[in-house]
Amino acid sequence: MMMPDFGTGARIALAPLPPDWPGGFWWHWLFFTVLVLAFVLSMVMGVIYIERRVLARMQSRLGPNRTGPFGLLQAVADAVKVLIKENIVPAAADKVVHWLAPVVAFAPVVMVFAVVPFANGALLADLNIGILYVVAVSSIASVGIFMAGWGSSNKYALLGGMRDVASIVSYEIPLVLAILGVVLVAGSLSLNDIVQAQQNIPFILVQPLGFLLFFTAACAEINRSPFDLLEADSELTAGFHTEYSGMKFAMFYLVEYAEALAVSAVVATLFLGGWQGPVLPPWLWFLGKVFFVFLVMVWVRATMPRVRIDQLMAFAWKCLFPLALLNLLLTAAEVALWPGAMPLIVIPINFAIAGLLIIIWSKFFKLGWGRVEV
Amino acid sequence: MTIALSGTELGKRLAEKFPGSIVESIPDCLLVNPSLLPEVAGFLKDIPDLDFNYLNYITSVDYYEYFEVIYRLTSTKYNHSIVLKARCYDRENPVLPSVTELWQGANFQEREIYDLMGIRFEGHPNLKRLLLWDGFAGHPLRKDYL
Amino acid sequence: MEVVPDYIYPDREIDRAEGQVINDLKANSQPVIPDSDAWLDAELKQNILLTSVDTMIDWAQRSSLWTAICFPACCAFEFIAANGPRFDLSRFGMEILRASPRQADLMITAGTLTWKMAPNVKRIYEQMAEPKWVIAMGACAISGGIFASGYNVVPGYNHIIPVDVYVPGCPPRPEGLIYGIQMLQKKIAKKSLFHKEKA
Amino acid sequence: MAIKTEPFVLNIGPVHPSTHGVFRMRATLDGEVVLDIEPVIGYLHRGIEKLAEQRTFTGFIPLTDRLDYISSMSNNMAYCMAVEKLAGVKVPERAQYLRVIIAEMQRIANHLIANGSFLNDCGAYFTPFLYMFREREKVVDLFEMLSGQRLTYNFMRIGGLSQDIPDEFLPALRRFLDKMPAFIDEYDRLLKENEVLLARTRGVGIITAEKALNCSISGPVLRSTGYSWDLRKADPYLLYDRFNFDVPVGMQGDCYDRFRVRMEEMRQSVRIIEQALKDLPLKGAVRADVPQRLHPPKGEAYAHIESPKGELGFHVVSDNSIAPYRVHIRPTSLLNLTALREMVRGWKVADLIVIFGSIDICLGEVDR
Repeated sequence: MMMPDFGTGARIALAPLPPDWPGGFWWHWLFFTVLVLAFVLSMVMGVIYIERRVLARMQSRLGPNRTGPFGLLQAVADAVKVLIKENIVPAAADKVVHWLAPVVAFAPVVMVFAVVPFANGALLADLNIGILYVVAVSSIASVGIFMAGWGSSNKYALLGGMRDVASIVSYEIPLVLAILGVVLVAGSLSLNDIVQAQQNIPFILVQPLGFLLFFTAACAEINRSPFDLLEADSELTAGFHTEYSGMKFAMFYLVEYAEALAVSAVVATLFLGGWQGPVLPPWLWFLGKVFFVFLVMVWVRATMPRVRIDQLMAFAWKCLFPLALLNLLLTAAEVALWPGAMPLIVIPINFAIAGLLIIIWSKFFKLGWGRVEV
Repeated sequence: MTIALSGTELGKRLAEKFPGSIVESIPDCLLVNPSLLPEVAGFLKDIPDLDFNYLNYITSVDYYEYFEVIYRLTSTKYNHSIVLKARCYDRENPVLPSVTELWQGANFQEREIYDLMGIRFEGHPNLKRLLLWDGFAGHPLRKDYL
Repeated sequence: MEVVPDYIYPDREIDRAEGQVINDLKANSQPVIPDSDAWLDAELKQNILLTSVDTMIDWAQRSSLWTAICFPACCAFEFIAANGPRFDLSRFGMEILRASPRQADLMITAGTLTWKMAPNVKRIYEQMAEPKWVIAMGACAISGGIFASGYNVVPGYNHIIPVDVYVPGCPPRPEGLIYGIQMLQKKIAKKSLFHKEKA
Repeated sequence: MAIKTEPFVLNIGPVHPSTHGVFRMRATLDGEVVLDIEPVIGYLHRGIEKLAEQRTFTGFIPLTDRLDYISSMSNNMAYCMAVEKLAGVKVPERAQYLRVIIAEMQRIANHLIANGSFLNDCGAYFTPFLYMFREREKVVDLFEMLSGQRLTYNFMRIGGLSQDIPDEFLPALRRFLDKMPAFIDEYDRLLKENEVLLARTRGVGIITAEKALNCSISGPVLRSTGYSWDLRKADPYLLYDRFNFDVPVGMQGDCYDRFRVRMEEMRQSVRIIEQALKDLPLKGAVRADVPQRLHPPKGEAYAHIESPKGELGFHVVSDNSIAPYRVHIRPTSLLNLTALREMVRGWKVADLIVIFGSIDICLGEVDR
């Protein structure tokens, strides 16, 4: 495996094969594509099980434990049942859009995993613009969600779709700005390089504010609680997938958790050091970090009330966006000050500045009231 | 303790103010002439030493010969209450004036009485059936229903 | 007091149309919908391949009964109690309440059904995707209960929709509901995908 | 620059996760903004007032359970008090103490559900709801000890209670009371100062005291406006004038105040029960001698109590037969909904749900 070369950027989009991997180029592709797909699907079932068990424990109940040992087969049963359920297309729906929406939503989420490194170099495509690819591809899912909301010809679904578009347009900006901080420190857009740059210090220490911004914005992008407005079940019954049943609903259900998994993986890669770690094998470190991030999401979901749509927008533009800009400015200054390696002193400095900014913003910025005169 | 004002005393005062408004005044309640009900109720609400600002409830009873509509008013300032009653003798098309202008709390209750007892309230902003649906035959709380 | 303007849309036509729907349904649903469980007694003769597919599918369906939200009245609180920390339906994988009937498998009809509500319940039932089951929970859902003589009460959900399992009680205790759910699971286990139910 | 938009009608309910039953709103929306709503009710109208005329005075008590099924005991009690007033029955003192204890326990149980489902409407995914349900189960256990039922207790009788309390009841209640304040603190810690909750509920759905009084609103919704009107103080029934307790009031009548008022009322209820337990006579009848076939003299009576949701009253008319001539129920929940239309205009759809949830209605009582 070649060592990262910061900044020279002379590599082609598809990185050369590692020597120890089997087969020719295309065989390699086929094999690992199938592997990644299988991994994503089985992991999604795993995280659904984990979420239901953990959520239930947090709500002082037990969670699924009757289906299979410890309820491990619960997700399997759910999947089989949902897949053979009747598939209803409303008469008034836009048939093509209605059919296409789950596929459009599902495909990009799986594609994100192509560039996530599971161990050193163990990734489907070591793109030198990996993180840009993640940002670009993951946003396509919301096109599918909007298609679902529009194509169902249901008012609840339409409201859900509108909310999704509004949130994705707003939260993309702080998300990318937060990523840029990491990219500046690492000096590369490739995810594998970014992980390797965290050899000594995970970036969560160097970029505490960036981590918080990225995590919040990513939660909003994938519509995890407290930003789960587009399928807010106490307001919009089931939001954009109100009219979906059977297999197509299963795909949306899958998308929801696959997105959560993808964000967990990206957070683990960008901020927690990816596969880096002592003693244990790298892939285990990676999975452990992914699950840890996912558990934090579940924890947030179990406690937080939901924000309102105008508060969601205000939060993105008035709070996250300026903070992300300041974070980027600060990081750029630090990188310019200490080209090469940063001294450890930046860690306390960054933490102090992050805390200060958050305190300032919490004083000046309040989520508004939002009544309109009618 | 909420004091129940004596109907006889208040009736005297109201009869002076609005001649012919009080049909009968007994200690428990005031029987008001339906045509002057809004004036009497408005007086009770607005006059400072009575100040009946709270309408507890409105209900109606079917006595075969007449419908009796009962209004219980309370003043949360002086903590006293009074019961007004109005009767309509027309069984086919009973009509009473609405008090929704004075107390918005009467809105749903008058609709409910219209729905279940069939008494129309003149001046109600949105008089339609509340609990049953449009097209339901009859008014169930009348004694001759079923 | 400020005067609230009239409603923006012409609601009286909507009201009349809705009332007409209720009256029609009331006129048409006097007979009880028969229980379609006669096939349960029939001996199932399939080859081994089909029965193992059946076993798999029946297992999946009975292990993941997602409930549609249709809780008109009092029994709803016993259902929530059954979902709550003590009785904990989540053990059976039933903690997912689907607000959209399209994604639900099981309708637990908790509470009195009135004629005004009946078209909505029928519609929810029709919106649910096959296969679907109904548990009539409580005396009111079975026969109208103590309100059976009321002028606006449907004497039992089986006038409107077919019911699979009846759970008596007013309201049934959560244990009773869980027992009813287990009866339903047994019923699903007997079902065969390739055995057409004779109507 | 204003974009030209067209309002559309969204039908929320009658089957919707957060309409607490079968409430239905025809909402006219402009995008997310609520221009207007029209409450459509009657989906649970079982004709209880008509059924009362077919039953004896005692035989109507089970039906009152199904009115506000979250606080059945309060309904029982209000109806029995109205008939007692009509028939001139004097309730023994021990029964009155027990009624106070039971009514306050019922208040705790009701507010637990009200606040839990309110937080659920705010979008906290079931957690606070289930936490509060855990404690409600304990109240329900105590009631089960008394009446053998979990939801529809049918425990009160005209002239007292149906039977004396079992011996285990008082120690069990004691244990519950010892733990309850800590649990209320736990709920406070859970979400009281959560920034998202504050942003969602503070200043949302404000109603002024004048407006609330004009709309016949009562209970925690009225008190949240800062207006102290509690029938336990204003028109003391049973033995409430013997106990020390405060009436918690809100600041400005928004959703957050309603939430806080209910929380504080639970604390006050614990206080009342503790005082009542201290003074409870250990021996004595729990039921006055009331004939089986009661026929009260001709006349009418109205008795009201401060039920957990507000002023709950029964207007009973007797014609000296064994069945009531007419029973009217003053529906707290229905009257509290009167101002809903004004409260939600101009807010977003999400606020509509929150405001509606903060009023805490029970459809059994709205529709009867």
